[in-house]
Amino acid sequence: MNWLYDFSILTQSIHESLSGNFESGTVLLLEMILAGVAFMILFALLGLVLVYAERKVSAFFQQRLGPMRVGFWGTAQTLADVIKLLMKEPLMNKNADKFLFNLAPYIIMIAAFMAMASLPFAKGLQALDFDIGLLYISAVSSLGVVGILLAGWSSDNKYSLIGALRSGAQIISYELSVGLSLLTIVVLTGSLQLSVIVESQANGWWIFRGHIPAVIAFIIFLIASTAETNRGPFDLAEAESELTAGFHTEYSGMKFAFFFLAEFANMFIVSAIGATVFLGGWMPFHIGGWEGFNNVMDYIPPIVWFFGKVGFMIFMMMWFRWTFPRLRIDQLLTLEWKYLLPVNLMNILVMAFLVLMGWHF
Amino acid sequence: MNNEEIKQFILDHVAEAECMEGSQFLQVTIPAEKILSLASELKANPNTSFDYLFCLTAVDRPDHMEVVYHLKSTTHNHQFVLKAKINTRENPEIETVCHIWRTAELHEREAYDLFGIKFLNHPDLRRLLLTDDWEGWPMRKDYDDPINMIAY
Amino acid sequence: MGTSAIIFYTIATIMIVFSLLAVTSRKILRAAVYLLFALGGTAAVYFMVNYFFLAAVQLIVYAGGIVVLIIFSILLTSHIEEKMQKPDSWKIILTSILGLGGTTLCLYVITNHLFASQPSTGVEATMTTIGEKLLGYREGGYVLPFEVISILLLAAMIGAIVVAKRNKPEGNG
Amino acid sequence: MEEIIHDQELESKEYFINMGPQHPSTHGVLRLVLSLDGEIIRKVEPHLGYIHRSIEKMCEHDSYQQIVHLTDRMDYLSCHINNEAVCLAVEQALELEVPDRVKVIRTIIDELTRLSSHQLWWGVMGMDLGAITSFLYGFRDREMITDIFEETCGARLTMNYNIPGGLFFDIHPNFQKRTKDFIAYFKKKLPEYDTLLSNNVIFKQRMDGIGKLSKEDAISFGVTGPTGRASGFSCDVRKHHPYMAYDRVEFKEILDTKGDCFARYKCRIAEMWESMHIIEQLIDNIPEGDYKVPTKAVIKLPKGEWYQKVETARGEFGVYIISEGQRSPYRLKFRSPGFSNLSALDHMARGCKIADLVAIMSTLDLVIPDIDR
Repeated sequence: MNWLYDFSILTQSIHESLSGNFESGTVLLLEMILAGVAFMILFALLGLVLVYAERKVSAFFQQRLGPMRVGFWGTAQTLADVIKLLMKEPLMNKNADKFLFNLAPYIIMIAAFMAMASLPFAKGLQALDFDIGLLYISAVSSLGVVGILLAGWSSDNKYSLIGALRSGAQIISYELSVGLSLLTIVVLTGSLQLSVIVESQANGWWIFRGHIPAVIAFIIFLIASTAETNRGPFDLAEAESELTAGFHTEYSGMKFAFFFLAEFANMFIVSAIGATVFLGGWMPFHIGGWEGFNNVMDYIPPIVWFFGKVGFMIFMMMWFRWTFPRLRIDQLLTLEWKYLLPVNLMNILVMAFLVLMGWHF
Repeated sequence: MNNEEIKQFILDHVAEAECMEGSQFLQVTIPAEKILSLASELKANPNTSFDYLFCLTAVDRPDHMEVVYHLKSTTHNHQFVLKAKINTRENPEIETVCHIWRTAELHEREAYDLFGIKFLNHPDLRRLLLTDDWEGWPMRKDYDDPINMIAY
Repeated sequence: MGTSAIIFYTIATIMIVFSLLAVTSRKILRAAVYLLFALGGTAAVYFMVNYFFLAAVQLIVYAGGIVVLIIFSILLTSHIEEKMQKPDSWKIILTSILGLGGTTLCLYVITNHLFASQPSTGVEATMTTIGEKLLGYREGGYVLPFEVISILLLAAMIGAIVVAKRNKPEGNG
Repeated sequence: MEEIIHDQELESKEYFINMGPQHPSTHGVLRLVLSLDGEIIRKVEPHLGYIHRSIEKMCEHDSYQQIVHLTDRMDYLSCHINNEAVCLAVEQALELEVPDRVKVIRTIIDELTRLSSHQLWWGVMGMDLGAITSFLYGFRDREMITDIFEETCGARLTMNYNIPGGLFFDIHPNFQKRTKDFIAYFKKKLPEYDTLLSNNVIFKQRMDGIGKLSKEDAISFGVTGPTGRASGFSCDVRKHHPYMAYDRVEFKEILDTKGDCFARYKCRIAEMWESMHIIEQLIDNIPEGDYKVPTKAVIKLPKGEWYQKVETARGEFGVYIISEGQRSPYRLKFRSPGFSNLSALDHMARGCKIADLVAIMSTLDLVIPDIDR
């Protein structure tokens, strides 16, 4: 069971057994395929689990039970829905731009897929460990908006178009805040490499060690990343009471499911980034001096820690969604440009000052 | 003002008004041509100031068409019923009051839609409830639609 | 041919095809999307040669920034049924001659240049070195051009705001 | 450069959007044609009649007892109050004095109806603004009232409990107890509504100063009910022309002067407290006696005309009956509150954004069958 605590043992043994049988180029290709399949499985599992979780969470917020009929406590409900969506007729407007209409969901999916590649899930379990990991993730996640814009425009529906324009303005604005709040922690770590960021938190998570600026950055990150994933209360791009369903009004069947899936995948990705940067990634929770307590914490495998933290972040985002009313577009932009961004810039300065003086823990 | 005073006020302006003490309200019937001048006077005069038109409807009488205005003053708290009598039943026309009481705009469109009363100078007189290509004025007593109407 | 060569040629083909499509497509939004793929291909090549920073910047600036801006402006101005006019034939001929000329020139230079494998300079393009170069004010630092560019961008932004504010609608807009 | 811009007609144009007939926030089949400049609304034009059922024409062939049953298909959320309007008009024409017991029961059920309507409005309003959870909270509490109705009136939505001359049957023995239970329960739950929406920063920003309607405009447009009262138009029929037991209970007419969405919202919340207050005063004092006075099987009203107004959850509902002495009215007009309230929508929404229009519509609390009739 050692591999559960250090996945490099597992990955190394796979690499060695492959290297023994094939030449290096083929090994690379096979490993890429292996990683791709693994991510696809993760993607599908995330869809299944998160859709179910969202339904249950919303149900409990609303004092009801949620899906209960299909499977034990409704656990197979998502699966049933997938089958339903698969059997639905794919519809399209007469004037829709067919090529772009079909392309848009894939662009969103691919963007989510690419971002997932560099997430550190556990010790030694990371497909791509760039030294610019954070930059890479924010670069890739900025591609998703193209899919939304295309979907809105190519549907030939005015509601979709308004939704697409809204979401374009929203995502471009809030990307700044996400980036800056992450930078605040990068000032502390001195590296953009995700594995290094995680390792640097072995003695304590940055949200605890970074004083108040880190907490402010975390709150800003939570708000901005919720906005970036187009989730309530920032779901103006969908805004079902105003724009029926916004940019994906015209989508049905599996293409609609792709949008749906990408939303959950994006939620997972931003939560994972947040967990990695602020909450120590797969690092267990330690309290200085409490040896026994720390040993118990170490006994919990890193991957459980990681998914636990991500789950916590996702739960927070669901909590937002099922509690708050939606903002209006001008309020949304005001929030970003007049409040979050100036606060964020100041916060970075304060943090830089803290680091220069060596006042952080 | 009590009913008597309202009656007097209207008779001062429209000599040919017929007044009748109904079971509830004072009912005043005037010729359709007089409606605009009387209505603006009723609204503008500080003694009457009928600023609240709470109901506007039309009635199809055997020989004439009637537009009924239920008026109330929110300051003086008096109310009465004003009826404008349009003698040309087949092709009724009357001045609009929707610049005096803005609620009249939709109510007049409804009356036009169902009774075919043309409200002159109405900003947007179109069918409201029925489709644009509907033939006839269904709330008139002589309207007949053998296909859609259920005979009793 | 090794695996990396296969990957490179695949990416190269994708880039060439989408570049051609981007200039020949008559639907303006499609052209923008083809451009996105071409730029994405460039980023992929950078990734292949381990220029991660450059690749990420390529994605952020070009794919995430410029293409999104282009698409955004198309969304605001054109309608879904619009097609661009077919250019005059002399324009097509002229541009293809120019394009082919450029390609031959590039190919000529590339094939005739002797790419001597240079010894490693010992400087690895890590984040730290890039950052220190970019913000360094001593010898070999680029802080001056960096700041000049930022002032240029600021000027452009103010200009954009001025242009946008020209017709301020009355009321609570 | 200028020429190019003019050649290509890059200047912004107004464009049109069909909101409805099928749209999540029109609450029915209302169709609004919006002229938009970007997201800003330049004009709202309602297109009605998608569920027009010509109820007024049908009434000209129906007996008065039958007409009562048509009215709760109009504003189905204040069905009991609509029924009552017709019954009151008929009773007034026949000069029928209903027993005290009927008066009190009718008043209690009126207020329960108003409560349930406002609860539904509150839930739907939250949903329109994107807070879906409030929808289920509103329905959870409304369920208790519909249960009371089901037990006493036999139906949950279109109750038909009123008949000319009284009530269909006496109240269920559990009625008093369950109503009291409900009041006790809802007094605890209503503050929850404030916690969830009223005190929320986003919600306040979405509502404050949006869709303003001045008092003069409210009167001119005939905007009544909580919507009109939020603009300062004192139009509560229960106060001005008391019917049934309203003259013997003590309650406040909720008035506000701001006339924006938040004022309308607060008015309705305050009305819920008042409704509970009214019920509390009456529920223990239901007098003994008959639950109806006998009427003839075929009611023929004398020649004449009657106008009866009542206060529904949406505003002033009027029944205008012209009788020629027949078994059915010569002409019957329903003055529905939603119809007049809708006429002010264009005035209120101009210059707002689409999201504001949704907020305005939900604070107007439109019920489409009430408008189309």
